[in-house]
Amino acid sequence: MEYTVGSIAPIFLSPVIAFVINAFLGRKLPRHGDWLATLSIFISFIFSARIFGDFLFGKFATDYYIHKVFTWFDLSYGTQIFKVDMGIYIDNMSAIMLLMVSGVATLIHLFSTWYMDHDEKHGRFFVFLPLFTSAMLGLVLSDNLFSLFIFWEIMGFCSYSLIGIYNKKEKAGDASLKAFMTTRVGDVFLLLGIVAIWMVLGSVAYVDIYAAIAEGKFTGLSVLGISFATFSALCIFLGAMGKSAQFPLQVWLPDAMMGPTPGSALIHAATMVTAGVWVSLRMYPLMVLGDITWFIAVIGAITAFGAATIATVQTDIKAVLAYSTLSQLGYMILGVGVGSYNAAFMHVITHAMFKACLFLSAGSIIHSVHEQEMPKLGGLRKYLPYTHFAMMCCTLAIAGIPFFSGFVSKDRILGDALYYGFMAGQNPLLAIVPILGFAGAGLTAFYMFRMMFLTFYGENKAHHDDHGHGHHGDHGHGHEIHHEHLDARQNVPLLILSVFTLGFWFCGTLTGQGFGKVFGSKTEWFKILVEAPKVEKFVNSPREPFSKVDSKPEAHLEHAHYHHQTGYAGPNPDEHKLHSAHTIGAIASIIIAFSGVFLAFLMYIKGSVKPWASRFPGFTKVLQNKYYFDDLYIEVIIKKGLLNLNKGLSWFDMGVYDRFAVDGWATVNRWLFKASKWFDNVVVDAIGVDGTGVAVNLFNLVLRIVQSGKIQFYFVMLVMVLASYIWTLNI
Amino acid sequence: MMSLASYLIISMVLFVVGLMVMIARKNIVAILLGIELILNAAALNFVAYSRYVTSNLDGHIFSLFIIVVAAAEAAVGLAIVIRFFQIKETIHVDEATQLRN
Amino acid sequence: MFLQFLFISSAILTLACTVAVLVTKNLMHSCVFLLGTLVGMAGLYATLGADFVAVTQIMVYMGGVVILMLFAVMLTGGKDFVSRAQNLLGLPASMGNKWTYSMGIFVGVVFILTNVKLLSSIIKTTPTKTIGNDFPSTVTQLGHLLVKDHVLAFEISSVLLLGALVGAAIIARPRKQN
Amino acid sequence: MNQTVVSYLAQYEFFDFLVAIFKNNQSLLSFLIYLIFALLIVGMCATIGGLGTYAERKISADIQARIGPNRVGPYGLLQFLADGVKMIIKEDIMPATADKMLFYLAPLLCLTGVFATLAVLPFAGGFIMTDLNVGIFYLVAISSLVGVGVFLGGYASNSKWSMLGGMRGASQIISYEIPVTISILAITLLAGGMGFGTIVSNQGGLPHQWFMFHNPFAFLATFVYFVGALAETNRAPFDLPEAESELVSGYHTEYTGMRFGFFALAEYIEVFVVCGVATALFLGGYNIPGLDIDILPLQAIQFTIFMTKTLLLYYVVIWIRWTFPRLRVDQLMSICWKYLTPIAIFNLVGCAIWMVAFNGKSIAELVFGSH
Repeated sequence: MEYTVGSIAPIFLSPVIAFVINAFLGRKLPRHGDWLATLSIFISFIFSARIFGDFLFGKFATDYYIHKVFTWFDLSYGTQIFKVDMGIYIDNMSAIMLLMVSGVATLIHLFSTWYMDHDEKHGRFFVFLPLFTSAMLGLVLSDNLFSLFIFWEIMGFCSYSLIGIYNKKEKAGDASLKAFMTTRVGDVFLLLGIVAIWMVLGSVAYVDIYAAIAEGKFTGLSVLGISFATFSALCIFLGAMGKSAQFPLQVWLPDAMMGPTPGSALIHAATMVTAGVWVSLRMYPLMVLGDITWFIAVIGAITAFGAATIATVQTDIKAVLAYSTLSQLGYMILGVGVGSYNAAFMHVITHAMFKACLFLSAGSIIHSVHEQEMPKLGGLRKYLPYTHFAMMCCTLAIAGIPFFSGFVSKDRILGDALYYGFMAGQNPLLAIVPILGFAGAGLTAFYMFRMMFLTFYGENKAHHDDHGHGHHGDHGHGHEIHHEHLDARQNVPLLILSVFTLGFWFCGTLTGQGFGKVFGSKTEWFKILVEAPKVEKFVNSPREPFSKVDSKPEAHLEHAHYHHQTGYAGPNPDEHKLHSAHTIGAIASIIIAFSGVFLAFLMYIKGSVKPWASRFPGFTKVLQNKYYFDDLYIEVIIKKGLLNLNKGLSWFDMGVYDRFAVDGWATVNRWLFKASKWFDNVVVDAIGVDGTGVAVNLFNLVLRIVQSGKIQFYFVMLVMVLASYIWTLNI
Repeated sequence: MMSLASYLIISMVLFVVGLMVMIARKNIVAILLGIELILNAAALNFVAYSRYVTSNLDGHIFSLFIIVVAAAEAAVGLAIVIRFFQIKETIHVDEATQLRN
Repeated sequence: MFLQFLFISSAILTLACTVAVLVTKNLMHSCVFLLGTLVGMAGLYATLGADFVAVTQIMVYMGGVVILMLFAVMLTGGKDFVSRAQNLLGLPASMGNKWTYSMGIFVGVVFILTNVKLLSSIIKTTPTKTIGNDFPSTVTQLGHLLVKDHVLAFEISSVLLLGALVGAAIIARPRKQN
Repeated sequence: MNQTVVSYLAQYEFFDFLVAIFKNNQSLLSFLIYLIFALLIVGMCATIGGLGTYAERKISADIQARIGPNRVGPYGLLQFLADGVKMIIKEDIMPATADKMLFYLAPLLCLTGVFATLAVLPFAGGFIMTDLNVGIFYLVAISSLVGVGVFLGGYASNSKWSMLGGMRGASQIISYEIPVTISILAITLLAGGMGFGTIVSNQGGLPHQWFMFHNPFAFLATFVYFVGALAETNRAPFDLPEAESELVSGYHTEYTGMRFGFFALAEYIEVFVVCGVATALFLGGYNIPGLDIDILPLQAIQFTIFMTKTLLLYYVVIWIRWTFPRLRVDQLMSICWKYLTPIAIFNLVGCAIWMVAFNGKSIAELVFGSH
């Protein structure tokens, strides 16, 4: 099978087409065209599945990649080369990511058709949803940072629109603005990094960057006193921090839950936030070269732990999920930082699955009960059995319980972190990374099960409350919680997603430790397919236009590469140490996870331990105020810093620029005006204008006779002129 | 008797009469009649030259196109006349002094 | 002999009708005389061996242009047209007066003098072929010329005709009275 | 230049005798032959036109279960002569406000237009006044003189009914000329020429060799032509210009005596001509089934075949007149412009494509193989 435009473009284009149709014709279509959006994403999914199948089942060698380009614009003139290519770059990682994004997005679309039914923003929602998905798919397909940036910004816009879709609510508008502005901070740095790389290389394609790293083109350059590689890597990572909501720029993500829940699911799980991790993974060789991995690891660890602590006190079910997303993103970034490339990417995938499922489940609850404050919920297990099942699977996964996917990926990250912090001979201060990581893992188990227990167990407070308060009647059917039935649009997507919370889909063994193989020889497909880019192979790699058949051999590595491996099989000489680190990490994380679950059980089911909110009121208040980050940004940075700066600038503008430049120029002009007025009156008007008028009048006297408007007169003149001309000829 | 000159003279008479019709009449339809005469005079010249001077049929082609153009001109011209009459209730050519309705 | 008979009769028809177009005061009669002129022209074309042009002349003018002219005369005759049927004479100014006729005659004389000056030299200098009485059919050759050498003009004239058709229909269509 | 009756006769030996009699003055001889021939055809067609009125009355009587004219001559066959005599001796009334010149001219124009078409009508091989190489084109062109005649007749009478009838007639005739001409063009494509000799000789005597059955498009064109021709001759159901119930008698309301007779004669002869053209174009013309030679004695058979087909069509025309109700004006125009013209254009394009695609073979040749 050849990969042509026709076999790759539909992945990106079919949602775009759905977007265009829905944007212009959505009102006229039945159900505002939501079926069209869903269908378009499903088409993307089918095409992605084909690519994934080719990569997974040994059609290609494991280091095969498809890179095709076309000239976007060519401004070359003579020897000045200025040619910008666009193209696609698909390797194993892209194939997996495409499948995940399109698959999860399909299910989210399907769920949205139920969730947004009869909603006033139904049509608008299904305009932006396919655009959002297509932007993410395009981002994954991009072969260079520039087109990545374009899709990155489209996603920013879409998230803005989706978060603020209920534009009548002031909070929604604020949240959308916050998300947009906060990510903008990161985007500026990302653009700076891209431009820096362009300045040096004249190209921002991944393969060119890899080749440049391999050839050492970045060495010896420096910007602002720091090495060029560090500078560009830092800039790109700051962009990723903005998009993936890492530590200082995390404030937008919890507010992003103001949008409809399926939109949040898309933002938190499959698309937007993973884009930051994606670009970090793609640029991993640059990060290594720039030697900022320790910074990445620290940022990730802080985010992972800090977000987890805040999540423990949240009462809104979606807020808990939002902070858990932050925390898990922290783990991904941490994984990138500690060199656990494979596991970090695996965590992207597994997290996308269970977080999408969690958000959809939350949506199912909210839509059924019309309540999202956890203290007012409870005992929903009887009413929403399918949602409960799905949500429980996902909670087990995110909490890191063995046999579930979250355990596999998180445990590998933590194992690598343990090795990185204690055994790799790094700076001893970096031991904080594994410590914060493990602490966060425990907190994750705790707050997730807290959410589960408060929502599904205990007695049903919402039910009783509604009998007491009549004012909830405006919900229409808000009084009675209907028993959930199996519905293709409501809970089947959840159940499908919950199937993939099992660990063996990703590691081939039950726990990820090599015991209990499930898939035979292809057990560790993920580990085999995904590895950090080997930059050396990209040197002098040919550019292939879309029209050409790939010249690279498709399967030049033997298929027997899929052999059984235990533990980490990287080229690390300290394999023994690493192995032991992983063993310790696995045991530790199992213990920590179960203890977290147990603590939650004691607090919220048995009630034998009082919730710590009452015991540490001060700390709880800090947590409830999200470590005062919002206040810091608004009170300190914006009000004290930026506002004063703006005031100063305004003073300069009014006092200096306006007074001297503008008003002074006006005075000069006034003098000029007097002079020119005299000139105008005397020279132009009297001589020029009136003189012209007199001249025209004179000519008019003559022309009026000739130009009579009587057509027969013209005939006569015509013949006369012709005759006189002919009579003057000498023939 | 049948020679190029006789055809040219007939064509000249047609042309002159057409010209005189155009000049003497104040009725737009009559002026269009004059134009038809003039066009026919030209077409006759082409065909006569085609027979007596050149040996190819390009003159025929040209007169065919003249006929085509005359037909189109008559159709559009008369449509304008009728429209003009609807507005002005007259087809006196000197009344047609405005470029807009 | 037959040919000359045809030529003389056609020429007389043409010239007589042409002059009648000029001198008659009735526009309707003018149109009918124009018809006579055009039929005579067709005869002249026939004497020149231009059979296709002759028939086209009859087809286009008799079947189309003259009837259009007659329609136009009828439609613009005035509201009370029927009661003063031939009093297009009643509109003497529009059919010309002494002043315009004298102007026309003056111009005509000037033009004829000019033309005679031209023709006298042209007829002397133009080399004419000696031609027999054979009249090969021109239809096939004209067809080939139209679709080979002159195909562009042919296509453009078809566009012109379409434009004239649409344009005439749009210009003359009745407007809503308001 | 063209095949004419003279050039046809010149291939026989007795022509030399005639030339000898006229002392080698060939022109005079030709002129005489033309004159005799023209008188023959005109006389014949005038008789046919006259008999047409008789046939019309007889057939209508038959359709309406009456007897019809039966007093003058056997079966009332000489009725038309009696009518003609009546018309000639009637007073020739001229309305006081009529435009005299045009009033005289109009019936003559009609008659001229119709009789001029007879010059190219192929009665039999060689028995055709002149086989112009633009024959059918000439016929279509010259017959539009009838439209002018109708229009001028309506105008010159200076009467409301006449005026309306004349305008209706003229607009109808020039409108229906378009589908008719385009249908004829389709047949011209099949025949490869516009002369009637070419057209007829490209068909055969048997029905599968007729152009009507040459291809489906030509089959459609036959009907388009026939409907359009009915309208062009102002026959029912398209007889709006002379609709009795609306316009008294249309453009010839004010005409009496022989001038009315001219109009009537022109109409009947035109119907005959139109049927003859349909025969020549679509129904194989004068071809004898199985034979394709035109030596002298056989032309009697050819003539018979041609007249049989034509008069059968004539019968159909009369039949239609007494069967169908009249159309409204808007229906008439919408039939022409919205149905017949597009169909005719479709036929033309279809025929052109057929000629290219099947190399000019007819359906019968394609089905039964080339013979």
